[in-house]
Amino acid sequence: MSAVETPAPAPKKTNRLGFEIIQYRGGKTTLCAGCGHNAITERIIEACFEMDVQPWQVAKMSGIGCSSKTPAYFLGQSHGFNGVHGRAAATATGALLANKHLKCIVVSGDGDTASIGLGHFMHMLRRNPPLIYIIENNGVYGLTKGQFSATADVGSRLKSGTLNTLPPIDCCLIAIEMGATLVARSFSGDKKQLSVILKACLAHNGLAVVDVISPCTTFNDHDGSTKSYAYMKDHEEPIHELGWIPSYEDIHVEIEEGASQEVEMHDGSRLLIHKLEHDYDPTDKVRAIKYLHEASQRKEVLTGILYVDRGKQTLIEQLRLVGQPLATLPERLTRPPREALEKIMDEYR
Amino acid sequence: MSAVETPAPAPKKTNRLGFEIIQYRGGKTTLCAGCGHNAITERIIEACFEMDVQPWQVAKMSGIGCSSKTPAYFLGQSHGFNGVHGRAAATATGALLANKHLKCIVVSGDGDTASIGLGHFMHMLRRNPPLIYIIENNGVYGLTKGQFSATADVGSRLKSGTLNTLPPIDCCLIAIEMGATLVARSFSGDKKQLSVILKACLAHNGLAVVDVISPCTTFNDHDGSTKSYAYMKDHEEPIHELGWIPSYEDIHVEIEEGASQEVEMHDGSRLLIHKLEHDYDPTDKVRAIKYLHEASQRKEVLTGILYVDRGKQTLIEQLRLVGQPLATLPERLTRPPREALEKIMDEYR
Amino acid sequence: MSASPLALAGDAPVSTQRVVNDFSIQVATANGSGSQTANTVLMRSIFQMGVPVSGKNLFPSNIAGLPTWFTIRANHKGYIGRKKEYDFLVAMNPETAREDVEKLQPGGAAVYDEPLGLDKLRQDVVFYPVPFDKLAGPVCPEAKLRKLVRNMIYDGVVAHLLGIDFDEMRKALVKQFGPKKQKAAELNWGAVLAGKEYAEKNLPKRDRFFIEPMNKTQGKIIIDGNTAAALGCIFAGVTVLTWYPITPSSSLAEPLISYLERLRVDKESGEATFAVIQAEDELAAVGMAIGAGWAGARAMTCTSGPGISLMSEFIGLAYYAEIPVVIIDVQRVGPSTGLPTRTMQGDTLKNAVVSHGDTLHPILFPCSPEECFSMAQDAFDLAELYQTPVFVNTDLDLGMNNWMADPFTYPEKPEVRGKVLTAEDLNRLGGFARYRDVDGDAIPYRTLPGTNHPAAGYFTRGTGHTETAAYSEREDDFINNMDRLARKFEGLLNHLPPDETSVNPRARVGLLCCGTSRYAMEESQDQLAQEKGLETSRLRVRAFPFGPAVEDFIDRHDRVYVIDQNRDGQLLSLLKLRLSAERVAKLRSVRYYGGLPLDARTVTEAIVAQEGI
Amino acid sequence: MSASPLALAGDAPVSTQRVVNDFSIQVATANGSGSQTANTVLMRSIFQMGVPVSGKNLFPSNIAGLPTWFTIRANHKGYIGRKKEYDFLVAMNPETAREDVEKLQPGGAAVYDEPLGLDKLRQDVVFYPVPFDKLAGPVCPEAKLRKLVRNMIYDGVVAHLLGIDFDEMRKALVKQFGPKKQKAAELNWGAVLAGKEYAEKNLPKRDRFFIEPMNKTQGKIIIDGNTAAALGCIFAGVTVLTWYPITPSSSLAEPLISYLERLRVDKESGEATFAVIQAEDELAAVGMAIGAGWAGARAMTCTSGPGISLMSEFIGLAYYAEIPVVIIDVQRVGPSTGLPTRTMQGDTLKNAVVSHGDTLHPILFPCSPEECFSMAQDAFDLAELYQTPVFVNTDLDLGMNNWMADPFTYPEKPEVRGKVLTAEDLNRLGGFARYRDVDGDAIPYRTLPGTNHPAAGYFTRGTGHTETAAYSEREDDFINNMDRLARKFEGLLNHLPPDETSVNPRARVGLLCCGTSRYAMEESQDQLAQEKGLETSRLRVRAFPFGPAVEDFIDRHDRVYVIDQNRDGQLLSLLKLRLSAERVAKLRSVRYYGGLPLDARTVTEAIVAQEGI
Ligand SMILES: Cc1ncc(C[n+]2csc(CCOP(=O)(O)OP(=O)(O)O)c2C)c(N)n1
Ligand SMILES: Cc1ncc(C[n+]2csc(CCOP(=O)(O)OP(=O)(O)O)c2C)c(N)n1
Ligand code: SF4
Ligand code: SF4
Ligand SMILES: [Mg+2]
Ligand SMILES: [Mg+2]
Repeated sequence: MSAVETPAPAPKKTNRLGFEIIQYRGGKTTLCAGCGHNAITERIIEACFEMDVQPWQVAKMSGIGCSSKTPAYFLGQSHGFNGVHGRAAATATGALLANKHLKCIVVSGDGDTASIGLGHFMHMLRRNPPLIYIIENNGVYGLTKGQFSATADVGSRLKSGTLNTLPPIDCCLIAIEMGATLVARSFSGDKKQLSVILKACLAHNGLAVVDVISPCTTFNDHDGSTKSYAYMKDHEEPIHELGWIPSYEDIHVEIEEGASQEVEMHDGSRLLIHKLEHDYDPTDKVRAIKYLHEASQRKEVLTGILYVDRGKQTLIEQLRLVGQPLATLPERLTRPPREALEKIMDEYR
Repeated sequence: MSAVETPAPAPKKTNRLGFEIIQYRGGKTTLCAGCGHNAITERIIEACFEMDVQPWQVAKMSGIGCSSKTPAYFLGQSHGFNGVHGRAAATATGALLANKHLKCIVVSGDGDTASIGLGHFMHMLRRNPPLIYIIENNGVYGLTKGQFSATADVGSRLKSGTLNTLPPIDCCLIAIEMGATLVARSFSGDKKQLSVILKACLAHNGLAVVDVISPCTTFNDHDGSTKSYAYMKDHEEPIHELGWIPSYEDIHVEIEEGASQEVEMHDGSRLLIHKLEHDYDPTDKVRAIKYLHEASQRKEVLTGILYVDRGKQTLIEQLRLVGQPLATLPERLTRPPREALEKIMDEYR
Repeated sequence: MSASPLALAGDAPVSTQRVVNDFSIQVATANGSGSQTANTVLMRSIFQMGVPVSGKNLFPSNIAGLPTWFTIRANHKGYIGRKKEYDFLVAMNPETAREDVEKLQPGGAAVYDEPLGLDKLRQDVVFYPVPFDKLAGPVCPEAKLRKLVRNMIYDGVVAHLLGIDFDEMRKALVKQFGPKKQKAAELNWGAVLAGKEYAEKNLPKRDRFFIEPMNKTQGKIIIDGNTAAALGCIFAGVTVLTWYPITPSSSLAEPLISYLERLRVDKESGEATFAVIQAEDELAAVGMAIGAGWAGARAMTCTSGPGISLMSEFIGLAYYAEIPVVIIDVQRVGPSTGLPTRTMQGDTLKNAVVSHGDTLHPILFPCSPEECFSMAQDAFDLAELYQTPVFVNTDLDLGMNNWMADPFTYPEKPEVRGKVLTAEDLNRLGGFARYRDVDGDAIPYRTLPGTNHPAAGYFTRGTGHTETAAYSEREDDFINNMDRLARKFEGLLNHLPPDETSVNPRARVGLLCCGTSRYAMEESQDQLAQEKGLETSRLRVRAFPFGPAVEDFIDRHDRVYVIDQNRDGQLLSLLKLRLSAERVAKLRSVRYYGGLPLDARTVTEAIVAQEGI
Repeated sequence: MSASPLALAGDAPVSTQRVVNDFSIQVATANGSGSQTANTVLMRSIFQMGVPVSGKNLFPSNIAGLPTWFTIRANHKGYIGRKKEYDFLVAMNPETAREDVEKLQPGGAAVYDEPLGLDKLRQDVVFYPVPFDKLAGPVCPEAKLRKLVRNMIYDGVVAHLLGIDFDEMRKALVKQFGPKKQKAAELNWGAVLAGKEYAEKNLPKRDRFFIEPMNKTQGKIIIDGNTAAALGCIFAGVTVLTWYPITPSSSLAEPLISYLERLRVDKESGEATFAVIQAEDELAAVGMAIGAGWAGARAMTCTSGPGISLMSEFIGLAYYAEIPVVIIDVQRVGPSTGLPTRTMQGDTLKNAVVSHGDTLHPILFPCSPEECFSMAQDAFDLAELYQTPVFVNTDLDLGMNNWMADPFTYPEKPEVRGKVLTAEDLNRLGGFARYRDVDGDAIPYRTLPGTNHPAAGYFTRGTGHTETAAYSEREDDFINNMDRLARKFEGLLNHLPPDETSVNPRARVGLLCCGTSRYAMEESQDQLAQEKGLETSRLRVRAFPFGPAVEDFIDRHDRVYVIDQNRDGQLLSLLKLRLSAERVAKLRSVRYYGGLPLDARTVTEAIVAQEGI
């Protein structure tokens, strides 16, 4: 028996907060039928439900695009902020500064993140804010009708026949290099893998970046596309099979020597990794980078948890913020006393 | 005898265009005494002189910063464009579109390129415009009085004692990954190496990125800085010694098996590489990336020509531009004939 | 339901008179259902019958599945502005059907998808149920295409009911599909015929609306403003386009690229006389265009409000360093992302002053495809002549809707390339000073990088500079240069397209607008005259800074209503900044900012209220 | 050269009267030579003698080596605006020495570095040569420091010549170096004494200028506007600062960070009650501040013109989505990079309307350190009360120069946190509608993310929305919301700091300005009265939108001169946009845009010319 098959959880109606899954749903989607983004929305809903996420603690942040609309379609009870194109990294970081207890979920598109937002994305990576950053990657600008984005592969073609000649930006590679502490790639069609990955992100204390290949059925699901359902069926290469044991379940799992690995997450949950690519080690940065490069030269789309670093300080830790959210600190903590001003005035006299 | 010692060129007063070196000088510098940027300016002047660059074909482009001021201090006869902060990649690309024959030299700072301009820098890399992009890297914002830039190393300190906790952006690493076709790092204090590198850039047809560690004597040359003269003396690790044979010199050089290499540049000049790091191969992208990562973990600053790719299409080639600069095409080539309009009108009737 | 329109019941008595060539058809579908083709064919058929027509597509900011409306207005008098009311409904979208029927004018008619069962909703309307799915099956064996073909069926039904000529409809359809898609065209034509046959057999005419042939569209074309602007750029000799996708300006860039590829690539060598870059964002887009303009290209970008905001810093550089660049702003509803698929003139004031510090930019305001075509050319000429960014403020209504237009006339004047000194000029002159006012028009001379002359080089900067382009922080240098820039701006008045005026010597009241407000303004003039006996004059400004016609116009009238498609009266604001207080005192404001194309009734009502008539 | 001032020769006869406490000292050095300390000590010494004083630092946009001037104006009447003329020169910079001497007022005096040999340049000026290098050697054995210490020598010389109290100078010096650098202070004091001794022995007093003790500065402080604003933010309870370096606003962020670290870190736990991020650019800086404001922080950014341009898109989002954020704009000379180390009010109009579409933003205009302190607090209160971006438009003159000020008063009112609903409120109310005008003041209620209540959540967007924050493209939703935003803006009038007015009942002429133009305006009033007998009133607007005082002021006068430190009359423009044409008709324009702090003479001359007096 494979080590990653966790005991199938009994189908439950409510989670440990007593919420039904419906409380994790949002408005009705206005995306196209078959859009990969909708599937990701479903996985987010499930993961939050199963991980007992308190909806009122969640801040959903996004930029502009079909993908960036999706926060309206999940966690309807949470606060959401659909800002401007390419700048969700900034608004999300800001929100966390104001309230470090927020569970911040950013949803962005490949155009949003890798084209207009690339600079902000990269600088966010350096800071390691504790949030989840999901890129719904379809290789095109869906909402503006299908122009190539910066993740489009060399040689891929638009429906109109237009050829992309520019090398793609690999958001995972960049994320690993620049300092994200959990980096994963998945495919909107891979329910099981994406679910575990999202759970791992929810359990992680640090910046978790997930690049999800998410076909755009309307503009980029044809032959010649490298972000189509068909292409992904042929080219997806999971580096491991993943299993998940929630923190509150006290289950012992047999780990098959060499091929398997158990990673304890910040919240005490355990991620079970059954290696398919035997020399892939998600804790070795340089090797992971090399591996990704080589795979992309082979035109393989590696999926799975590509990199984890559980030791690095988060932005919040670096800033040494007080326990209470800055947003609601009482005036007595934010306004220095009268004497402080008098002392300063004396210094300028 | 080392293979890289090229025959010392006879001291010449004029180059093959008949120009004296003074014709490659510019205005008097207004930078601080000892600023690394001034040394780079000198090297640019020499390289252009020695490579017989026609000053009137040069466009000097820059952003904003002490570094970005330097185009005023070299090639006084050339056109220069000191634009806005962080956006020289855009203005330079635009200038090349208008006139593909321009020899475009961009001078930027680390703040300009790696902080505010990072997105543009990276997207320029993908396009491979044939231009030279020099980053005068001092780890700080010189012109705004010494705040950390995004290339500052973790653990480096400002004079005031402030510690940098964010990981640095390695512009060379990014350049190699994103598609630049000649990537080099040097040190403003390393006259000989920087000279050869700049010559190689001038001979290269494609995007050449040079990251030059260039100490800021006023704000970042103290103990605790990793961009100081002293630090560079201790931590610079040239990967090879470089020699240069101009295209018009017909010299045969003994190449020492294994350790040396001769690379023919686009203009027919030859770059002589004597390897110091024996397993470094500047034509192997993935290995180069791995090597850079490992070196930086060892706190070594690798210098030399880190990567070359002479095969890739330039932006100009991708666009299949006509021979004559777009800027000066006659109207008969830019305005379609009367019949063309009539035909189109018929289609809308 | 009663069998004859005469028997219609309802609150208000409804006229049963025949209505010919003067009504609006509203087609309600869902986005992404492919109704665009059916609607265009319907509109074109009417147009080909010689009846003035306009079409407005009201679509949501998503890709598929949300409600979409297309309104075709046929009007024998030639009014082509939006009309609020519609008379003839095609109700295909279950989501909005009820509301769509409720908004129908009394005495109107509705073709609807039979399963929706709408006929009980109103008594004062004629209903025509059509079983679209049943009809579509036999016409289109391929289930995947049926959703699209369904729409063609309503074309057949409506054409039959309104008396539209089926020969014209066939022509329109064949044209729409183009020579390469004749098979698809035949499939669709089958659907039209299926609709026609169904209507012939099952839907006796009971409404009042008829299309009858006229000859008011002869020689005209139908085109959208964005394509027209794209063609303008082509014939202006654009050489560099750098852009970033954004609705509603992508549909300007995209046809422009197609035409460039069609007309400006050497058939043999495959070499292009242009460069296009889809940039990573708007900062890069305008930055590249500015770099290209600096180096001598006819360079442009196109965008919409959010893009302009991002371009602000760079635009200030181009103003101050005097670099030509054309910026076409296809305006949509702001602030922020606003209503990205709705129309507004929200950047009228904004673009004139965009960027920090003292900056002022010329703007052209096209109102029609013809002007999109001609003003795109003017913009390039002005940008190079004045070495400055030039805005073309069009809008979503103009850019993305189909408009009747006269065929565009080939440019008679050569491209204006401005004061560029060549190596020969420099030989003759010995040298030049980049920012010197040599000719007294405040426009300096420039050289292009790459000019083969030792005196050609100069240093461009966004910082203070002398006449010879040297760095300077001196007070006098700064002031002198800024004063020259101000004079240069005033000089534009000599070269901007003149305003369009129609003065009624008896009128005490004037109407003033820019761009697409024109259509509502003109129709409102007739409404005011006919309904209230109020005679009016009109002026449409075609450019900022405003020409002398504006002052003259104000002087000739007691009150002038300034019509703005924005909340803050931005055209009025610009007038306030430029005109004497005496003239400003005569100005009144009419504003609409709901995101739909402006309609005459809104203007009329605002004026009637303010006039107290 | 003659030995006595009485024997001065020159074109114009020069008064030889004693000039006490009413003259300007100009110190000309090179950037990076460390003269800042010497100049501050000199200025402070005069201040400590009770004489009103102001200091203006004119520095280039580089780090070291270029000419720099520091002007100290001592004025017994309390005028602290810039004066164009200077009377007493300290010429240390060979590069500018000649020009510096030429600009000296007739009858002036010049201390100069002996090797420059300036004494032959003019006859109508007293020269005092000082061999600085020779004097510096013995004082400062360490050659590296000599360049800095040299400057202290002129303090000694000047103090001796002008009669400045050396006890005060010593106090000023000790203060300047602070308790941690007493060794450096002693070294420098040695230099002062060396200068003093040299002057005593070699430089008999021959000029007319004297500083004598007064009591006009008692209790006052000297501080720069940026530090004052930083302190304002501190006492406003700022919790999030996100910024990007730019002159002249970095020197606001930097002391703010120091004070945060000093006052807002728990001594034991090391925990901070604030977060500071140096962002990668201005887009991120304002974006983070907006994210933080949305989530409930007192969030701010500070920048200058180019930064505002880059923030444009985000500012529109904050306006439309109603998110509090404070933006302090320390204005410098634009357009573009302009003169980055010079002052201007170049964003007065710009900031009010920045971003595409219909946006309008409140602005506060501080004129003094006291107002920098108080208005920074007002800004946070207003931003949270009105849920909107609030600008504080200060400028380089105010921000980076040292000003006399009254000690700041501790805020008496609690922080205004606006309409934020807590979980308890929601329990009571059952729910809320994010964009509903519940109280009739057009200000809606909000909740903060993380509020522990199932009804707290809502969705913020830059797109069209209903009262309940649902997505909407409906015309009526859009218009209603925009109308409410317009009403909300007008509501600001109830909470903005009132304008400062001084009406002279006999005056027919009024002067109107904002910010730092105040000093020149007030001094000009006296000049107009004394020189031309023109009595005037004045009004200084303290905020946009303008309060009712402006209209009242205009109504009380025949003509009102609007003083602008920019080319395009941006304050005047804002007035034109807001006022009736009748009132606008009374407005005249006085503009200066050379980058130096505005001086009274410039204002006076402009008014005299327009008045024809
Ligand atoms: C400043 C700005 N520029 C351009 C746009 C237009 N725009 C809207 S969505 C989008 C691209 C979205 O692409 P992506 O992020 O990949 O999302 P997708 O729709 O593919 O999910 C663009 C360019 C905008 N809204 N704002
Ligand atoms: C939009 C904008 N923001 C900020 C600035 C202020 N600024 C001028 S130079 C500079 C940093 C320069 O740093 P770097 O590029 O490293 O150049 P260096 O001076 O160190 O050579 C900054 C932030 C500016 N000019 N424009
Ligand atoms: S256009 Fe593409 S990305 Fe957008 S909703 Fe449709 S399928 Fe999804
Ligand atoms: S501040 Fe630093 S970077 Fe700038 S000129 Fe001086 S030494 Fe060079
Ligand atoms: Mg996408
Ligand atoms: Mg730097």
